[in-house]
Amino acid sequence: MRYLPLTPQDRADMLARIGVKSIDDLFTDVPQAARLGGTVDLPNHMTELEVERHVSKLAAKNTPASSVPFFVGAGAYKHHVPSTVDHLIQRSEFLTAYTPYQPEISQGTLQTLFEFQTQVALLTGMDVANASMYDGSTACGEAVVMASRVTKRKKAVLAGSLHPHYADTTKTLCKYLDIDVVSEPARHDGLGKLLDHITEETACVVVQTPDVFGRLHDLEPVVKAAHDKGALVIAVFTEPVSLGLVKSPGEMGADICVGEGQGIGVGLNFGGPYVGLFACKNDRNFIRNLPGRLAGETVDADGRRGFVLTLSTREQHIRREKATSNICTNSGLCALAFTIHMTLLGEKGLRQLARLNHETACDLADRLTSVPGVELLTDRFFNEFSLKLPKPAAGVVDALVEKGVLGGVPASRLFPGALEDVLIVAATETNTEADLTAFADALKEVL
Amino acid sequence: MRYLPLTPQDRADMLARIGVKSIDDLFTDVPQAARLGGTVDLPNHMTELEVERHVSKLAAKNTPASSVPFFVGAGAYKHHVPSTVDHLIQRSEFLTAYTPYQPEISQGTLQTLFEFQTQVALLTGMDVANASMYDGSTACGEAVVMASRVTKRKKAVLAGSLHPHYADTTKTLCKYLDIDVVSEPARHDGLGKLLDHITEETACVVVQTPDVFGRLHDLEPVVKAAHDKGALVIAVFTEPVSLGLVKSPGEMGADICVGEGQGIGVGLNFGGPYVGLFACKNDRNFIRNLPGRLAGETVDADGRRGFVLTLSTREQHIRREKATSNICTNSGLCALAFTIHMTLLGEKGLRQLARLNHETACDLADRLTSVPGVELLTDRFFNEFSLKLPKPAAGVVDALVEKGVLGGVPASRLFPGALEDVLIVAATETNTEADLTAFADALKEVL
Amino acid sequence: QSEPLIFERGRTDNTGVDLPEPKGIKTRLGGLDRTAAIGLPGLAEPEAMRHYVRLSRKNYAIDLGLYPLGSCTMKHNPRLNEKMARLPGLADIHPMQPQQTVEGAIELMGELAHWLMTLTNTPCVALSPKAGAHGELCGMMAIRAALDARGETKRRRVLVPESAHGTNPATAVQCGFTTDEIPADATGRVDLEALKAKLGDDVAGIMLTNPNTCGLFERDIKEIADLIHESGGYFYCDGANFNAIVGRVRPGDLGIDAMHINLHKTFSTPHGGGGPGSGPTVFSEALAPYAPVPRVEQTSEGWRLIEQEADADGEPFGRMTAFHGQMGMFSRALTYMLSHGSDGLKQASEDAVLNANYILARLKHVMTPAFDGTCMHEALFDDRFLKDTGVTTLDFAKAMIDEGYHPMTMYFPLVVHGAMLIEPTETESKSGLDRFCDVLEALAEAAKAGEADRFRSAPVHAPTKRLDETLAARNPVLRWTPPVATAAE
Amino acid sequence: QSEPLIFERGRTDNTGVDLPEPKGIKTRLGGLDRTAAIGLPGLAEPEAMRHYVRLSRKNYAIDLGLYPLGSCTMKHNPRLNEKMARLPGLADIHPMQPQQTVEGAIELMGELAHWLMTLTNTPCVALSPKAGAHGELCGMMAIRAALDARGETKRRRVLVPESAHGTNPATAVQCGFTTDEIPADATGRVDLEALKAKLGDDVAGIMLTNPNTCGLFERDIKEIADLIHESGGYFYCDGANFNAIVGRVRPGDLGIDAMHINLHKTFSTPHGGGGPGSGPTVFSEALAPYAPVPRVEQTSEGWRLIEQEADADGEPFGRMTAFHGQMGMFSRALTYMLSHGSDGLKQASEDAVLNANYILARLKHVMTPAFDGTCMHEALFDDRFLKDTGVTTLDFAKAMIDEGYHPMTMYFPLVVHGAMLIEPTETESKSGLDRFCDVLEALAEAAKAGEADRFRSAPVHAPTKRLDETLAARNPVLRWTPPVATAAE
Repeated sequence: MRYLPLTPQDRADMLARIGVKSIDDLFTDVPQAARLGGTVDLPNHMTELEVERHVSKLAAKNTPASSVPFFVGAGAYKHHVPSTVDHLIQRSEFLTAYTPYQPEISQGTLQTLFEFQTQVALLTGMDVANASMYDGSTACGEAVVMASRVTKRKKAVLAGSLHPHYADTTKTLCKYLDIDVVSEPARHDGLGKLLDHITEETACVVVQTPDVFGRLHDLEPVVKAAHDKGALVIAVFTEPVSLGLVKSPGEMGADICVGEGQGIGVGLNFGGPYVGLFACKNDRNFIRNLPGRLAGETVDADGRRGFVLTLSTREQHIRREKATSNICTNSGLCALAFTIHMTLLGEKGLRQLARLNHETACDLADRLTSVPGVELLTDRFFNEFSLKLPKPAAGVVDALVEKGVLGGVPASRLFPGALEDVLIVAATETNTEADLTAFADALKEVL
Repeated sequence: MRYLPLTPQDRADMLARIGVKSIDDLFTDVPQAARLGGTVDLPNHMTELEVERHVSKLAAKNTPASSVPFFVGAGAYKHHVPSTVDHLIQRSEFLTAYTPYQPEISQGTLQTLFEFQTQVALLTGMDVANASMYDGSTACGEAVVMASRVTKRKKAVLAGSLHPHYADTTKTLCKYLDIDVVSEPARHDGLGKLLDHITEETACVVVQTPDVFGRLHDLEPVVKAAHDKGALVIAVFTEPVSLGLVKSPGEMGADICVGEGQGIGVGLNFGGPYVGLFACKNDRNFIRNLPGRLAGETVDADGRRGFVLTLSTREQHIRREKATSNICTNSGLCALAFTIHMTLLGEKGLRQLARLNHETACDLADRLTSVPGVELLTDRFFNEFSLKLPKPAAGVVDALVEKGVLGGVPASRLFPGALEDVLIVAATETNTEADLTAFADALKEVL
Repeated sequence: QSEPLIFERGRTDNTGVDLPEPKGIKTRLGGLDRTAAIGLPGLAEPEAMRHYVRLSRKNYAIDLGLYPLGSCTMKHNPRLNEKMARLPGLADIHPMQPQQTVEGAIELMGELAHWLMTLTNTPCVALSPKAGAHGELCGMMAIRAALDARGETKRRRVLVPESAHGTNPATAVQCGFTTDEIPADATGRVDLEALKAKLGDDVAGIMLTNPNTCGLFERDIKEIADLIHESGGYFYCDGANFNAIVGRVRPGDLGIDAMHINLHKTFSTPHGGGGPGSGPTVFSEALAPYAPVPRVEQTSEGWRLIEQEADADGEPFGRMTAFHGQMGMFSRALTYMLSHGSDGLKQASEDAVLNANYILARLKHVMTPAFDGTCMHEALFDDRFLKDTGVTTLDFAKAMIDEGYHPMTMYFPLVVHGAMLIEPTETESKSGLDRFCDVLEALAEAAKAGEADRFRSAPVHAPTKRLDETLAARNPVLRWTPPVATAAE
Repeated sequence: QSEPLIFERGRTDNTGVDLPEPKGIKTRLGGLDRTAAIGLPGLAEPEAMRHYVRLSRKNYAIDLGLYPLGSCTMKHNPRLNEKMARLPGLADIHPMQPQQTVEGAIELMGELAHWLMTLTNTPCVALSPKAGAHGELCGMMAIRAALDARGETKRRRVLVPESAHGTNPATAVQCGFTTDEIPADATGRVDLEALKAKLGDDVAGIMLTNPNTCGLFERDIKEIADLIHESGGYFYCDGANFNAIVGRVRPGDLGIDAMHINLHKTFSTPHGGGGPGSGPTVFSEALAPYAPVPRVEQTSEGWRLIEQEADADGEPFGRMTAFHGQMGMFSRALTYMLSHGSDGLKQASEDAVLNANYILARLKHVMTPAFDGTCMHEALFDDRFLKDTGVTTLDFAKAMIDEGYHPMTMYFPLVVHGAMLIEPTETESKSGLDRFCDVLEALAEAAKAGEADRFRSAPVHAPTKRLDETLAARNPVLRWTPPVATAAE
């Protein structure tokens, strides 16, 4: 066994030192009935080469995003990640380190988390951020729980254009905490009567921008309406690159901002691992109620700057049943990838990247809407928009697959039974001129 | 430019500090006629993504060895390299370090080279080894030059089954040094009358085992004949894995042993970079005449063990025109890969790996010789053997390509105009049962 | 060797990427353009590379040495796993691609599910939980959903041993439960009589770690399971320590109803400085109907991914996250499982237990084991051996840093005073353990010899001296802010 | 923190690989079985990983900091290059595969050849040389072959400036030439009058580095080329410093006949602790016929690889190595070229020269520049500023280690006393250069202030103290040998 250093002789010597006869003597506490005679009914060990062949065969059955004209978004985005990012996150010292509970030998992780927190705060226009969550959807749920705790209110209102996975995740998390989560009906054309639902009992309003249909929202009216009733506004995004071009939630007055960081530094990975971003205003009550880890600055015994995990009295390993959340693990390595990519981009690169995404999407929208019968539903968008098709979108997407184009997400896959003729389409800097042409041509053929 | 940290403002500030007006002022020594007006006639810079696409497109036009039943050898061998090897050689500290001329901050490279030298000595059964050469063929040439210097003789005799690229490389290197290199005619059935050519003027005899046709040779008679005339024996190998199963040149009395290390730790890479192994007897005269770098043990100012490059008075940067060779660069990173793979294998793994290779080749030989008209030319071999075919081998190999099998190297590609019906076939641990079947079936079809 | 922050070195007008120039077309942002400066610094690629490489070298890591963190399971992370997870067919696919273009990925999830269910002898697994605590939540929500389905509105009390991980009570509370602590007996296990006394018709269930956080197997586990079931509750098993028994014991045979599995502990996906994790959760027949979506299901045509509650059998309690779970971790964990196989996983558990007992045997004469007898995969000591030395568990741990080792887990579990929990894992060699034990022996002797000052000032050979965590909490500085120019004040 | 050798830790019965069991069939080795023990130790994968990770940390590297080695060109190595070189279609192909299965690889070689020929304005390039010195050999062999073809049996003297790299004379000798040293003039360049005096009908040619190893452009290069050509010799240009002018000056325009290009210097393939390198060599029309095989040739159907001398135009002087050259380096270098492009390569040269001159400007008041005026891509100082301080160039260099920097090149070129040759490259930032200059300034002042002891004992912050190189050479220990058991004696 290539990963097991003990030899048979070692094992014999060690058993002798321990003073037992066989390894079975160390498992005597296991009830007799639960002791397996032989091994579990699964294949025995494989060589490296055999494993590679097995897994590669599974991988070969999938269509990688880079291998085709690719326009799938709806919460995860195909962006180019500089090769430096993957090299760095594979450094042994980052990859195989534990949670930095021993700060003296974890400054690498801690300083990068401090950089991450600052970058997230700047990107979202908020004051502070935590050291990452599992992903955007769980960050959204945790934000609602936090808002409830901060406001001591038990109602939350979700916009109808919030990603339905986010809405569902939030409802699940709130389900047994007696937080009443009301979701507006699915709508691609704005916020509808969302503001009318805000009352003196509302802990928070949750609005996504760009929303799941790609539409951008001005949060200022929402903030005004919510604050008038003492409710908080939670801004959500699933495409962090948008913040290089679009006014940030912080600038529009949001209280908490959560989102998915995948678009910067992290690959598609079939949905995970991703990295949840979580930022809020610099309010003592907010900060004491934040979920997840926080890196903070301090000094060592010689007075030199260093970083530690801090305010851990919020957390489960100290506070147990009184913790702000049960979360223990963060998404450290993805946060590192985000930080490195963001450091490579810098403000200049981020703005340029965002601009390119937007321009590509505008170009694509023009081409697709020139296909007869196709109508643009989203008049303000970043790199994703929705189309009304003359046929059910699910069938169109399948027909496009046959043409070698992965042409977006049918809204009905997210909202079962609704919006059957709506197709959600994303474009990024990775789409070439040829990709756009291929998509428009294929769409024309299949409609 | 992502790799260039200077900003326009930096450049202006720096020019000012230097006291010149423009960058052109720093290039005034260039003759006017050679100053380019604009840029060279080549494309301008590309984004990472564009470069990736361009190079990937070239790569996609080739057939990777792992993607087909693959039996090509003749000096380079397809082996499985553990994933740990590539991870480690990509460590920044190994990958981006320079030659360890400053030993205090190069112990990583120096200690691994010391380990490499010891491993090579053990593997070949010789006393000492250097810190690697460019590849096996240049190591062979340098060995002949060294033998000439050590014996003060000017004639070398090469066996007819020495890899012709090695023979040619050796002849080129000796060409202007007035070393008379005589190569026996190509032969796959043994050493012929090689020993008859050894005289009192012969500096060395060069014999490869396993040879380019896969045949194994007992070097003891060669050693006896050579030593009787005061000549040295240089043993050559191109498949280091063979030494896990076959008696080593050292055990058979060779004076110098050189070979290609590619088969352990280094991939195919279309022929390079590879790593030349160079070992010899522990003779003061030999060691003072070794080409290439040597790592040696010493102590630091506190008396603790450390390693340095040593005996550099042999080398060009000290000795200039009196150097043993003009070599400066070694194949450090490939040597590191070799060392790590060898450390993972250990004697136990190496022997098992060698055994597997041999058994696979024996199995393949039986299957192919059961194809009507096919005859085995090599009665003692390791993982490579030669077949006599009823048709010219070059055409057979092309026909096999059409069947999706890369079925070896036609001898005529190595010995133009000769041995047209001979096919050289290699099998390794990477060949599956299905590969062997596919080859035998395809061969039957194309013959 | 202090490394500045990127904010102190980078500039907003510098960048380490090249991108094509935008064409400058009119935006369609509805006037929501971001006009104000953002303040994000950029570094050219060479500078960024150096910054992060240099920072990395301030970290300890399993690739550098033994990481004896009890309960955390820091074992070797094979690089084959990393290589497989990066195959474009696995890394470069989108969760919302049409399913016909990701059949291999769904098959991989199915294969992982098959291994997990077989290793635990359970009929159902939810793959989507993002980490161990998320898996706990998944398990406890299923219990809550099952109780609700039975109309059991009173059962809200969850029994939790005092040795439990902090996530256990925190999770229970998130499911609307209260927790009730069961004390440990003198052998470090659940006090069975105390447990019996706490049973009743308001009990939702028990959360039990097994092997427990003292590194001991709960001998009475089947009896506990029976008692809980008889009293109408469910048995949640915290699978954090599954690595001690995988391949030798199937938790389903012990009567559990739900258990999460930390893929990063048992199946060696890298910890990455704190995450990402992955916490698939297995269920008994009783709880299987309540498992969340998405689910993978085996059909006659292979594995299928079910995304919507309406398409699932039973009554899923909901959705725990966007998309399908931590695919990157699934690829790594499956690679690890295939590499070890049934025989190798068993051997790994055995070696993990053997290594821990070897440490216990070697150190029991100089340190004080918390309990008598042998242990499972981790050895628990308390601080009695430091009595009157002036050296605390914390000091002792920090002194280990100066000897080149990461400290063990300290002050956990809470059931013993000044706990030191040592988990070597199966990927340590005997000679490596001997060196480690030699060091701990020498430290213990140094403490007893009155060298308290050396311990209190430790570490001195680390990238920093001891850091002031109190200051950090009292005056939280959670982000960099630009220095205020004195002239401007 | 000393790390034992694998021979001291591993065992021959341990291994870090899994392989299927051999079937045990009868061998066909003709009785040449290896029966005696080999003695190669093995380590399980976790132990091997740790051993080499720990060793790596004892190295300095460009990813850790400035590497100011003059003449060595330690610049940033983009990881994109590594990624591209590892594409299976480039890394996993065999040199003897049928050519129809490697057309993309041959095209890549062709594309590289096109870039190299265009950048140098030459009509021919040999790609196969394995490193810079091998490229020199390639160039000088072509010169020798051309002379032989002309029947020039007398031309065996090669002129080499005293500032030349050691490889130059060593190479010349390997081609059967003798060398004749040309002195430098007061400006650090070839003394033109001395050169003229050495010309004659026994001169085979000149080997000239340009920019030269003093970091200066040879102003008279065209005149030198003309003189050599007129006298019947050839002009070999050592291209080690091509990185200073690539994209701005085409050596073909200067009258060269042959020049090798270090792909690892100019086009940033990683140095890897000493290699592998790659030294493609370009030729003028005069020498092109003698270029070695293999060759890539452009045909109407694209690029073609010519392996045999018989298939090549002209009279190849032979073959320099098995197979086709350093493909892995070709992939990386082409990636680098495409990334930079024509504009970026020019900018890189300019920034390299700018950075060197900035260092010269910043340090010329505290250190002693060897020559007046500006420099090209490297700044040369001598040790006059250390006069009477008791500090040698070596001491000064070792003191830099304690400040976190790799030393500059020392005692080379030989034309100045106690030389210190600093090459920052274009991938250093201005702020990084400022920090470096601050440190050198402080060191120079410390030396002048009489702190010689500090210099002589340096380094003290490195993984080892100063190592005894004399001992190593006097009593060479070139391999590990098993300790002799005392009892056995």
